[in-house]
Amino acid sequence: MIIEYENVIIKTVCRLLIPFIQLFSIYVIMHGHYSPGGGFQGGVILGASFILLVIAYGLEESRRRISLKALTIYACLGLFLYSGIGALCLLMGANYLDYGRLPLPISSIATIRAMGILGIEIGVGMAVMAIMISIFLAIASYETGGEDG
Amino acid sequence: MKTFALLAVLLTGGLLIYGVEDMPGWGDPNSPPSLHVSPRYIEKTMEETDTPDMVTSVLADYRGYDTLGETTVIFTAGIACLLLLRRNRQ
Amino acid sequence: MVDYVISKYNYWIYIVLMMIGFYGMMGKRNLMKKLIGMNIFQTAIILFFISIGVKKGGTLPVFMEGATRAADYVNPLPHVLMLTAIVVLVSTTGVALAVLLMIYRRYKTLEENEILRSIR
Amino acid sequence: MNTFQAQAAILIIMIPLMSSYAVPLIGWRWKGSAYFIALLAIAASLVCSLILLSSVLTQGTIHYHLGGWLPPWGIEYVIDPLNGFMGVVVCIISFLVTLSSKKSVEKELPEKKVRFYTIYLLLFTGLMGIVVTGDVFNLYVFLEIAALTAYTLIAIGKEEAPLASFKYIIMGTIGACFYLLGVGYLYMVTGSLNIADLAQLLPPLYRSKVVLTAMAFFVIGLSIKIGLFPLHVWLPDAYTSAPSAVSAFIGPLMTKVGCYVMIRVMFTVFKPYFSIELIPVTTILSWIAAVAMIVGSIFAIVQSDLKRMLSYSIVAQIGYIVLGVGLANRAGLTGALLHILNETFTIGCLFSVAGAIVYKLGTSDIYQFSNLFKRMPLTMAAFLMGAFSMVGIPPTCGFFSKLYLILGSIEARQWVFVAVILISTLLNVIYFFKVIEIAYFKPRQLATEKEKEILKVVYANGGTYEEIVKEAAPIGMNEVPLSMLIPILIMAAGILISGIFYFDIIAGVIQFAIPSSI
Repeated sequence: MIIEYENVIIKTVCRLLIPFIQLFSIYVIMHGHYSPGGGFQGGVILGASFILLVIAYGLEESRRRISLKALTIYACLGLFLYSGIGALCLLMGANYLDYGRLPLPISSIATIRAMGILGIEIGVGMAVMAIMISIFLAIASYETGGEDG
Repeated sequence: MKTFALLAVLLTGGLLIYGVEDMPGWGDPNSPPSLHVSPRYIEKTMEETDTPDMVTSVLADYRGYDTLGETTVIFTAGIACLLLLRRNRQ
Repeated sequence: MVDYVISKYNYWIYIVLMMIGFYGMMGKRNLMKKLIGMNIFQTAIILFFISIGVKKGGTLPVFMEGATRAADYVNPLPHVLMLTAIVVLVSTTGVALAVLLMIYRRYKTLEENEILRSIR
Repeated sequence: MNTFQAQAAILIIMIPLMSSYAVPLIGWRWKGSAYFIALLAIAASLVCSLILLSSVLTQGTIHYHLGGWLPPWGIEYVIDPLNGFMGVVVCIISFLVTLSSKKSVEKELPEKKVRFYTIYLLLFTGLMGIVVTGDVFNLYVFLEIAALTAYTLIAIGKEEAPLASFKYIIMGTIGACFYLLGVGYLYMVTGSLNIADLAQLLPPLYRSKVVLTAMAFFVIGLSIKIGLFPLHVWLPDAYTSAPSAVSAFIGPLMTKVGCYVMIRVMFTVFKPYFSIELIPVTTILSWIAAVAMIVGSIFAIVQSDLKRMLSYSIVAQIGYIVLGVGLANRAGLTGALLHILNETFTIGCLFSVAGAIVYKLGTSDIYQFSNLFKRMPLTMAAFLMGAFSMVGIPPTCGFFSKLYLILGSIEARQWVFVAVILISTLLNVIYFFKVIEIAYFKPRQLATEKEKEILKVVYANGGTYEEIVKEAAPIGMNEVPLSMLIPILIMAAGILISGIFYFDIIAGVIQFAIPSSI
């Protein structure tokens, strides 16, 4: 059980750091084309920022702000984004995940592919973020006999 | 139990060491993995996917289906933890 | 002989790591230690894969102007495979931790022989 | 229609996969929908697999390039008759087991339906993904999906389930990691991950120590996954403590799909002459299998729990399949593939019957089964059919698969294996007869808690002995709900039908599924 620890320094530092961590995670997701990074790494960093929030403010407080059901839905939506892009390729008459045929107003097929990659990276990022938080919350709140909120 | 474990470990280790003899040395630029499939990923990544980071282009495009499987694995783990550890409100 | 050992040093490291992990999984009595052994075991495999992708003189696999030959970059494929394997490792660890929590709640211990004694 | 046929190879995975993402979304509002989504998705997959099998048989091997990339660079789905056959078998059994799972899931896991069916669909996806893929690493990914979901589904079972599941996690991870290590070794010497490409690149390297080590790791890893005899320790615990619906699903399918991977690795990735002549993998495997057949059956005899007995019987049946693979001649492999078909139906049927009995009696202890034939005649008829097939009594499929295995042993001049098959059959008779004897001949005892309750009431009201007997007797016929009974009966009928039409199955499908160079 993670309880709220009354310490101004921890809370203030977390409050200051978390926006930057989240900004960095979005940079990692979006910049995956040009540098090491991508959906997984960015998603994990984004998830870690929320986990930091939970550690600093305690489970009770964060339970009010983060709902497990919403997290599951985020994860499903992220995966739907990924598999939906693949299925869209199917509908356009190409093979599954063949991004080249995506209906985008770009002439170069290679660039369309890059856009397809960006789309699935965002989907992966969403899913990984949500799943990481929900694994953490499920394990951390087990002792208190966690109920679905 | 411990002797059995030690025996299994030593057997596995022996098998692994036996296999090392025919392996390419560390960093060998002429080893088969460097010559067979991967050159296309390196040389064509800009031309075919417009993505300078080859790891991303292989991960999300050339072998994008593996990544879908991998995301599914982590989704499985998430739902599994919720299934095992959460009890729904009665 | 020394040359032979040195030229393949990556394999020796991964073999030792793998044997440590394997022994942890098989020989340790504490379930948590088994899980840690499993992590070491899988990490050894990840290390092995990454080490076979290395090329001497190759740089990291991000395209740069002026370097277009395949020999200029390390092999990206093992990195991709190991990203997948890392995710699998994380997921397996997550599920195993969940299962361990259930075991702990039921038997109040993670020592294998104590659990077996309490079952009988 | 034509485009649909071309895309069937991916739809077979995509429909259950995307449905499994949809289950939590829709189940958020309508909890009851989870079961129907799962059922519909598996039914759609079944349709696709039938279309695939028919088009494979008429037009030859199907190649599907994911992402439009050509094989050694991208991932490829290859469907040949062996795949197509396995796909149809997996789909049919999954469909029937899912159909029958509704009531027992509602009873055993009332509050967890949505997440349960999400994981359940993912397990099905994993199994199908293993079957259709043509890429060794992609196979590993789906192997892990199937394994993770199986760990989870086993852990939600009764008392000792988490412990059994943890044991399975450790063993299963060793198996999967050995497989991954084998993939790595092959990748190191060839640079390829595609099965067809590997098959082309490997022959000049057959003398390489790396390839030999890779083969050893493949075989050991997959042996752990299928629960071959000395490595089976996780299997009985795991399958016994799982919820009934889960053991009926995992029991018949998980190990058989593992056997398929073994066949694929030994005869497609490596050329048969490597596995048979260069290193004696098949010979070693067939001897281990022979031991497994005997030991599994002996362990099954001493069990008093039906599910545990069936689990040990799976260990023995795996022995039959691996023996057929290890004989490595046409008759033996025909026997092995026929046995896979027969075994999925039989084990599926028997585990579903066990689930039905647990549903009604609340226990799977064999000694509480007295008079079961009177109380649940149709269920027990299905059980009898399964037992017949397991023993190998003529009209059932089990007879013919054993016949082919014996023919294969004779062809390989291995008389010991003929004797082993016969002895193991005798042992099968013993443990199934024990159940039938108790359920049919043993006079009824006050078995269930419910009956004891009734009796207590009667006794407390000062009832006589006759009244007590009269009150206890009424549970004359007390069948399980139709949604459970019908799939069980279909599976029982499937055992019989596949036995009667065994020759058509062999002539129509299985003979094409055997690698041509054997």
